[in-house]
Amino acid sequence: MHPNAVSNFSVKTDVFEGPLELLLELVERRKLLINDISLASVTDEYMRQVSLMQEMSLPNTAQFINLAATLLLVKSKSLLPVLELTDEEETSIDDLEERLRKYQIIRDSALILQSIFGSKSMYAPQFTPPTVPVFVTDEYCTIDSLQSAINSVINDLPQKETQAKAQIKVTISLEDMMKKLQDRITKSLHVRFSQLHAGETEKKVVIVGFLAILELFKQGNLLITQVNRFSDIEIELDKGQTPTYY
Amino acid sequence: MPVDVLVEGLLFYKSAPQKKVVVMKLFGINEAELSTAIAVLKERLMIGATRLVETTDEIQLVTSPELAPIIEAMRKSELKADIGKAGAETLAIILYQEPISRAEIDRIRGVNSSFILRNLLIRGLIERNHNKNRNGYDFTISTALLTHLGVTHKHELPDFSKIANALEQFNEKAEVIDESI
Amino acid sequence: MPVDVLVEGLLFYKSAPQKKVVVMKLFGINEAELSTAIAVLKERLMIGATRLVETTDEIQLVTSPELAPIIEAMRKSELKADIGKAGAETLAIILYQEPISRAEIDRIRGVNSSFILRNLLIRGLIERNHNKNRNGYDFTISTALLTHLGVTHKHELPDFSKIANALEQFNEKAEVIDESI
Repeated sequence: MHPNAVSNFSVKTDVFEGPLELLLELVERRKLLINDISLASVTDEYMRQVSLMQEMSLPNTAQFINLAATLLLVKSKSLLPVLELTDEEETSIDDLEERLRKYQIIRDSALILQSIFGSKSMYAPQFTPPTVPVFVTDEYCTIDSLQSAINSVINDLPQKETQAKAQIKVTISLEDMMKKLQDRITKSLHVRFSQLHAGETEKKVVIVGFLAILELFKQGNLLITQVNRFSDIEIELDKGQTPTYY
Repeated sequence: MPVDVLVEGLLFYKSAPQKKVVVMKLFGINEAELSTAIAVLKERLMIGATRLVETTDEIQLVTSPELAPIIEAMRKSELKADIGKAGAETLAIILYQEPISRAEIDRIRGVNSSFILRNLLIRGLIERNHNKNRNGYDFTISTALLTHLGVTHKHELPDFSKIANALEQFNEKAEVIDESI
Repeated sequence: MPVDVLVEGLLFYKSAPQKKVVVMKLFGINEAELSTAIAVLKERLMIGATRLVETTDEIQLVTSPELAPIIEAMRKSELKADIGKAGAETLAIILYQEPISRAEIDRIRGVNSSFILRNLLIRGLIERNHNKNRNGYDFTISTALLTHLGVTHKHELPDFSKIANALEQFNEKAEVIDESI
């Protein structure tokens, strides 16, 4: 349905007005139900879209990034079950699933509304101004009252600038968010990822790389000796803390 | 659909007298068919609040005579009530920006103004004129209200240029906003 | 005179949405009496050209959906603007969750809805009312929205109760969460 049904880096990201819309599209494209497993499996793709949006400085990116934080938690938890989440984080994950299900219902019912809107309208009678001349003034019909009325109109005009500023304030960059999460995981696992943010590394690469490490970890391939061969990523693992159930 | 329903719908929607010949042409019916429809409609309406009045050439839907006292009372109380804050704001926008379309007023106020404009029209505070250039209506302050306010030149209004500028700037911006929706 | 006839007369004369509270006060009737009158009137109008449209707060008399093609032919090729995806989503949220605040709408859609709400207000499809309890605004649907959807009450929309029930489950859960905070 969307022109960007085929996922690649040249997709038009502005098709998605909101993060829930994007996320739902990704889940449904894979014909998945909404749960932690499906959310984890579309995280990479979601992150790719958002990093593209950030590069293009598209509006609403802040909201997409906020949701990305939760999504990464879902993903991290699915890859690293030892990762302990705070109650707040658990709630935000449950919340995300629920919001997505709710949004799905709304989006589907919106399609119904859109299809019937205006198709068989009912009409109020046309207005015919009275023919008998009437002139009724009241307390508002003075220059003073009308002046204060127009001033209140002007005060109430929407201010585009202030809104834009407010949005910038809540914006955190993907990098900041990733960094925070990385610290969390490092602490939780007694694992240290270093040099992940090599100066020349592109954002996309960092994110993808980070998630790739998690994938490796999940698959049980993450051994120090192997990892050390990658010169740009150095990982130290406290052997005593290595999860044994992989 | 039965012709009497078609005729009722037309009269209700137009809320003004309609020429019988026009009605016949519109629905592709002859005089006899219209007469039958009118008779059926008159009969059907009897239990309700509206009546079909008929002259030689025209038909119209009106409220039943029994309702006349109530309607008259409503009309009076309607005029007794003040125009309210929303009415005053709409009136002020017209005063400073006339001639102005409903769409422009709506955009400035951020809400639909059609019922407020009707009320102002009914009270004779504003006038509505057809604008041929864009096939819509323009609203202006009525001569009576201008006289009442003692305004001879717009530029004499308090803060006229300041307010005109603020509204014009908003209009330019609004066009950008509208496109983004 | 039966209350349903009085109500019909008022709505016909006003030819605009009327607040239920105003109607009750005008005719000195209570909510139950008005509900009965509305039900009687709705039923009686079915064989004719008009319909009674009803929201939580307002009622209005309009033409039946079956007459749409005829009336649209009379309205000179008026542009029928689509509501768009964002507009439809916002309308759906308000329709199923009214009265609802902007913050709640934003949360469900995951984006800032202020521009789209303004647009819907300007088009008269929704209404904004001050909520004294939390000193903010609540959004509700207008009779105009129902007329565009061709239904006299939102319950007549396809799958209304199915959708409303599905959403209700989330709301119940949300309330439990709210209490725990």
